[in-house]
Amino acid sequence: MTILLNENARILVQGITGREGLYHSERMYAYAKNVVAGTSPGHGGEWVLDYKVPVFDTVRDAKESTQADTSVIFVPAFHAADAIMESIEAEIGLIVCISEGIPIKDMLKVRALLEHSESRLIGPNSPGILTPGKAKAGIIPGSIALPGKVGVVSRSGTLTYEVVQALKKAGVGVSTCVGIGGDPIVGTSFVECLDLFESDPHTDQIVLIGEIGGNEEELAADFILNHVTKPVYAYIAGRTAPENRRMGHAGAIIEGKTGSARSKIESLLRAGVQLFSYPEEIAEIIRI
Amino acid sequence: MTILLNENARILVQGITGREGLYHSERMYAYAKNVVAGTSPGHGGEWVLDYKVPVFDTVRDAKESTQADTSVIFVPAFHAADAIMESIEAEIGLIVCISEGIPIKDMLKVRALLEHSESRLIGPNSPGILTPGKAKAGIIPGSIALPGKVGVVSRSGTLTYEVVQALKKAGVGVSTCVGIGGDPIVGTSFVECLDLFESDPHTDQIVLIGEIGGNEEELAADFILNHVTKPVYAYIAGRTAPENRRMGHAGAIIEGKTGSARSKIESLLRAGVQLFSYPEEIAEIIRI
Amino acid sequence: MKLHEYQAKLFFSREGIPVPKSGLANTPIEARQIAAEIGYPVVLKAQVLSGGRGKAGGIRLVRGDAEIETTANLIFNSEIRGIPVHRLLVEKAIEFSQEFYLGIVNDRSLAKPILILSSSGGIEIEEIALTAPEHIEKKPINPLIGLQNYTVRALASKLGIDYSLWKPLQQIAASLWRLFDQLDATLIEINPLVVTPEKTLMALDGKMTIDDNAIFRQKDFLEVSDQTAETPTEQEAKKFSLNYIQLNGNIGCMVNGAGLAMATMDCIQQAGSEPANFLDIGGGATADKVTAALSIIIKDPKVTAVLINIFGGITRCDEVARGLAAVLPEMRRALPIVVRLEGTNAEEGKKILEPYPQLLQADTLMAAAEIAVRASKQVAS
Amino acid sequence: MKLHEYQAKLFFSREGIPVPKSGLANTPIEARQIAAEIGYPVVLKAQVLSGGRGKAGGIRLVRGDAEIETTANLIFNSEIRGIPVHRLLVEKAIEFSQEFYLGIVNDRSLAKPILILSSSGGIEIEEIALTAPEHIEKKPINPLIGLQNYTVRALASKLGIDYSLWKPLQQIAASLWRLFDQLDATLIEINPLVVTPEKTLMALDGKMTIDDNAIFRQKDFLEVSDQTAETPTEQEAKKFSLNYIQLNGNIGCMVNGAGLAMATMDCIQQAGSEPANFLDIGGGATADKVTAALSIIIKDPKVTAVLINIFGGITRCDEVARGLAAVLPEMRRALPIVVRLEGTNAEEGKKILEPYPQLLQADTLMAAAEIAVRASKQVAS
Repeated sequence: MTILLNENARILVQGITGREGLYHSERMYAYAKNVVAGTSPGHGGEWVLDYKVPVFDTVRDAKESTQADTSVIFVPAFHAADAIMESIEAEIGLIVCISEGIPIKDMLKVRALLEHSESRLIGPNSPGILTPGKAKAGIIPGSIALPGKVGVVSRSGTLTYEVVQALKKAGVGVSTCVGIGGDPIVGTSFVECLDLFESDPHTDQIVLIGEIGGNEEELAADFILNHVTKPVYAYIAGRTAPENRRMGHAGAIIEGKTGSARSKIESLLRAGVQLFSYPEEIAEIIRI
Repeated sequence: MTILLNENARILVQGITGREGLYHSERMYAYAKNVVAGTSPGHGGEWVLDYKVPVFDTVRDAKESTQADTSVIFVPAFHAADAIMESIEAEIGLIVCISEGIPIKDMLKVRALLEHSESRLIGPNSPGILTPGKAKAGIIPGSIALPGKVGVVSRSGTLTYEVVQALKKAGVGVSTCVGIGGDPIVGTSFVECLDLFESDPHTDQIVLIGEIGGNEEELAADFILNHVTKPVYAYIAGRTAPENRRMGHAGAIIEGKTGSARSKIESLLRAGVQLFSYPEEIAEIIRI
Repeated sequence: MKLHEYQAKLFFSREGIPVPKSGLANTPIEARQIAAEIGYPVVLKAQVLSGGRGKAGGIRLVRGDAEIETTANLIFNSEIRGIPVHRLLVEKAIEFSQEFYLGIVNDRSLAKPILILSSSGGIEIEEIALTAPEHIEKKPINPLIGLQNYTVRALASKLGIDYSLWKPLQQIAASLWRLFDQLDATLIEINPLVVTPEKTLMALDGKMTIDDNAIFRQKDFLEVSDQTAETPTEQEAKKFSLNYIQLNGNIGCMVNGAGLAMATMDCIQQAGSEPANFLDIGGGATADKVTAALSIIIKDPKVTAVLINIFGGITRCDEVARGLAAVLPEMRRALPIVVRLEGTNAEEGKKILEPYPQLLQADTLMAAAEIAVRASKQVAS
Repeated sequence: MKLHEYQAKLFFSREGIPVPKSGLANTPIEARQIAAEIGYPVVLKAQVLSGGRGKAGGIRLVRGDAEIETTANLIFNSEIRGIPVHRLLVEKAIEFSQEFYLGIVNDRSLAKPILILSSSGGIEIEEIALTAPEHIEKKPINPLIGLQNYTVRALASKLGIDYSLWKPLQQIAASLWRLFDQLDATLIEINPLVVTPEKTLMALDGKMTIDDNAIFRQKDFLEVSDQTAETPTEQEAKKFSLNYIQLNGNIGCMVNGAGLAMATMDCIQQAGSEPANFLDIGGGATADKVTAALSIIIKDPKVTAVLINIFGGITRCDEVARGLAAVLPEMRRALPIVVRLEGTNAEEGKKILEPYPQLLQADTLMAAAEIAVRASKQVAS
C-alpha cells in the first residue's frame, strides 16, 4: 500500500467531456487503465476514450454502475464546489479537485460538509496524486517519477515536478506524490499527509515542498517534531518574494508572525528537517 | 432513573431575569431545589431567588461555574434560536425550549447543528419536562401529577395538563411527562421519547397525546408496532377541526394522506394502541 | 401567511423567473384596459387564496375586447369556494407543449426543505403523486448549504427531461431557493412550469406560503399581510394576537392552548353540538386579551352558548377571570356561559367570578361541554 | 481585491453601521467645498491601499477654511509608501472616549471566519496582539450558520465592555457579518470603532478585502475594481489573466505556476542578482498569453536579461514556444533570453525555438538562473 491512491483505485472523472478533462483522462488511462467512468451533464449514455469509458449525467449514477471510488474534478471554477459536493453526497471516498479559482466562501462550505462525511478531498487547485507505477489521479506527468520509497507532499504544482524529476534523475523513486493544492482553504493539510506517510510501510523518507503564506508549514513542523520518525526534507519557495503589502490587522492578530519564509524555515529546522535551497538540490542531499 | 430528567439535574435558566423566566425559576426551585444558575446578558454577577441562584452573562460561564447540565429557555422568540445555539456550543446535554414563535428557518439551522452535537433539544414551544417528585424543567404545574409509572409524551401544553390531572384524580402516577412542543420542527420526536420510555425500567405504560397535522403520530404508530412492548394509550386532538384549506400541492406530494385525525387514529389502532376520545377518559381505560 | 398568485409572481419576476405579462384589475373596466395593453388572448384569474380556482370558474380565457367585461363581471360576481373575488389577474395567454411542476416545501420529519420536480405538472399533480409517482422526483436540500445545481440535474436526469432545459431549470430552481431562503417561506411552487414553443420555461401559476413566525423580519410582508383574505372578525382577533378561526356551529369557545382548544371542540361535538369557532388565547394571556376574546365570540350571532376552558400553567386563572368580569356587565345578550378554571390560581379566579351567578361551573372538560350543549339547546328552543 | 476606506464605508453605511459624514475629493477645491458642507473640524484622509497612512502624513486634521486647500495640496503632492494620492476622503472629525477594534477574517487552518473584538483598538492593535493579548478576544464563526449574537456577547462580556454598548455592538457585528458573507469578503475590519460622547458606536476607519475568485459573482466590484491602485503594466497583465507583480531587480521572469515562479526568483537571487518581476502564466497558457507575457516583461527598461522557466504539465511547451517565437523577431532590444522547457511536449517546443540562436538553453533551474545572471551582467557592463 502507498498512501491515498494505489492500483485498485477506480477513477471517475467529473467533467470528462471538457478539453482538459478528456486530455487528462487519456493520460490517466494510459498510465494505469483504471479510469472507469466520467460525468458530464446531458452526456449520460455516451462513451469516451474509444468506447472504453462510459459517461453519466451524475456522480451517483456513475458510482452505482461502475463502483468508482475516486473522483478527479476538471470543471470550471464556478461549478467546482457543486462538483465536489456532488461527490461528497454520492459518498465518493477520495475526491481530487484540479480546478482552481474556487471562491473561498464555497470552500468554507465544502470543508464544513467534509467534516461530517466519509470523503477526503485533495485540493482544489491541486495537480493531483501520483503513485508511480500504480496509478495517477490528476495531471502530474507520469514520466517524471520512478516508483520508490520517498513520499512527496506539496502545495505547488510545477515546483513539485521539478523536485520529483530531480529525484528521478538521481535514480530516486517516489512512493506517492501528493499536491495538496495552492489555495488558502484546501481539503487535506500537510499534517494529514505527513501522518499518512509516517504510517505507510512503503515510505521511508518524506519531502515537503512549501511556500510563503499561511501557517501550514509551521503546523507541519510541529507535527514532525512530535509525531514523525522518518527523515523529512523540505523546500520553502518565496524567500525573496516581497512581503505582500499587508492591509488590515486581522491577519496579524490571527497568524502572529507566521507566514514568512523565515518563520517556516526556522520552524522546520527546529523540527530537525533538512532544508534544501533550490529544487534540484534535493538530489544532492537525500540519502538513499 | 426516569427519562431525560431526574433529581440529579443541574438546571440553568436562560432568560432568568425576565418576567416568565423568573416566575418559573421560582416554581422549579420550589419543586426540586435544583436550579443552579441563570443567564441574562449584562446581568452577570447578580443573584436572583434571594441570593440562591447566580446570574451569568453567558451559558459557558454559567456552566463552568456551576456544572449546569440542563438548560431551560425563556427568551423572546426572535432570540430563542440564538439561545439554543449558545447552549449547544456550551455542550449543555439537555436543552428545553419553552419559547414559542421561533421562525422555522432558524429551527432548520438548529436541527442541523444538533445532528453533530452531544445535546438533546426538547421543544421549542414546549411546556417542558416534569418527573414528578424529582425535578421539573419548564412550566408544567408540579401539582397536577403524582409520581408513578406512566410515561406521558405530548405535542401540546394545557391538553397534557388535563390528561395528567385526570390520571392524578384516578390515583395514577407519572414517571416522566414530556412536552415535545407544538411547532412543525422540534428537537425531539415522539419516536425518540417512545424509545426512551420503552427502555426505562421505571415506566410501565405510555400515554401519547397527539394532534392533527404532520406525520409524527403515524411515525410513532410504526415505531410502536415494531419496537414498543409496553401498553400505549393515545389521544388525538382535532377530530372535528376543519381541514386547513390546503394551498399548494407540495404538502400532498410529501405527506400523502397523513396528517388527518383519521389517518393518525387508524395508524395507532393498527399498532395496537388504545385510543381515548376525551382527555379525562384516560382515567377510565388505563389499567393499573 | 399565504400569498396570492399575483404576489408570488412579483417575487418570481424579481428573481428572474420568467412569467407572462400581466396586470391586476379591481374592476371589469380595468381588466379591459390591461388586456388592451398586453394583447389578446388573455386569461382572467380570480385572486383568491383557494385551490381549485379553475374548476370553480375562477379562471377564464378571453379572446377579444368584446367579451372581456362580461367575463370579468362574471368572475367578480362569483364566489370561489365561498370566498368573494376582489381582484383579477389579467394575464397574457401562453401556448405550451409541456407542463412541469417545481416546488420547495419543508419536510417536518427530515427538518429539511425538499425540492420537488415533476415532468407531469398541472392541476392533476396530486393525483399523479398517488398513481404515477415515477413522474415525480424529490430530494432534500441541506438548509445550511442551500440548493446546489447537482440536485436539480439529478432530478432532471431521472425524469428524462430534455437536456436543453437543464440550464434554465437550474436557474429557476436557484431563484426559487433564494426566495424560499430569503423570504422565510415554508412552501413555494410553480405549477405549471411550462415549456413554450420557443423551448423556454415560464411560470404560469405560483403559490407561496410565508412562515408567520418570521413575518417580523420580513418587511415585504408586513405591508401585504392585510391584503390576504380574512373575515373582519379574524382580522380583529389578529390585532389582539388571538388565534381565532370562525366555524359554523353555535357553541363559542375560548381555550388556552391549541391542542386543548381542539380537544374542547371535539368534546362539544361528542356532546352533540358543533363549535362556533376555534379560539386559542395562547399562554400567559392578560385580562385585556381575554376581554377582547369574549367580545369577539359573542359578536357572532350564531353563538347560543359559550364554553370557556382554561387550564392555567403560564396562564393565570385570576387574570382570565378579571378579563371576563370586565365584559359580563356590558353583555347585551343573555348567553349561557360555562366557565371551567383549572391549574394556576384557579381558586382566586373562581372567587373573582362569584358575583356573576349567570356563569355555569363545571369540574371536568367533558362535563363542561355537556352543560354548554344543553344550555345552548335551551336558548335555541 | 482590497477596497479603499471610502468604498468600505459606503458598504458600512448601506448595512446601517454608523460612519462620520464625509465626501470624496479629487482636488483641494473639492475638499474645501465638501468641508464647508459637513462643517469643521474635518479630517483629510489619503485614499491609498496601504497601512500606516497616518504616520506617513496621509491623515491630517483641518480646523478651518483657511488651511484646508494648503493641507489638501500637501497630501495630494505626497506619496504614501510610494503610492501617489489621487483622492482624499474629507470626513467630519469625531470626538471619542474609547477605541475598539472589530473585525472578521478567514482562518485558513480552521476553515472558518473568526470574529475579533478588542477593547483597545486603534493603530497599535498589532502591538497589543503581541504584548497584551488579554485585550483581544476572538471566536470562530460557523460559516454555515452565520454569526450569532451570543458570540458577540461572549466577547463583550470577557472584555468587560459596558453593557449599554452590547446591543449596538451586536448590530454592527451582524452588519459586518452580512457584508462578509454577501460580498465574498476575506477580511473586514473597523479600526477604530469608537465610543462617542453620546455613548454610541461609530466606525472611524474601515478595511475590506474581497476574494478575487468571487468577483465574477459580485457585481458591485466588477465596477470598482479598476479604481484600485495598480501600475499600468499590472493592469495590462490583468487583461491577459497574467499574475504579474513588478519588482526592483533586472532579471525578467516568466514561469508557469506560482510556487515555481517563487522558486525561480529565489534561484536568481542565489545566483547573485534580483528578479525584475513575478510572473505566473498559470496552467495551460496559450501562445497568445505567452506572447503578451514576454511583451510585458521586456517593456520594463530595468530588465537586462529574461529567464523563462516552463515545466509542462497542463501547460504544453510547444504552445509556449509558439508564443515566444511570435515576439522574438519584433524585439527592439537585444536582450539575452534563457529558455528552459521541461515536461509536456518539451522536445517539440525546443524544435520550434531552434531558428532563434539568440536564445540560451539550460537543463536545470539553477543552471538557468546562473546563465541569466551572468548574461545580464554582461549586458549591463
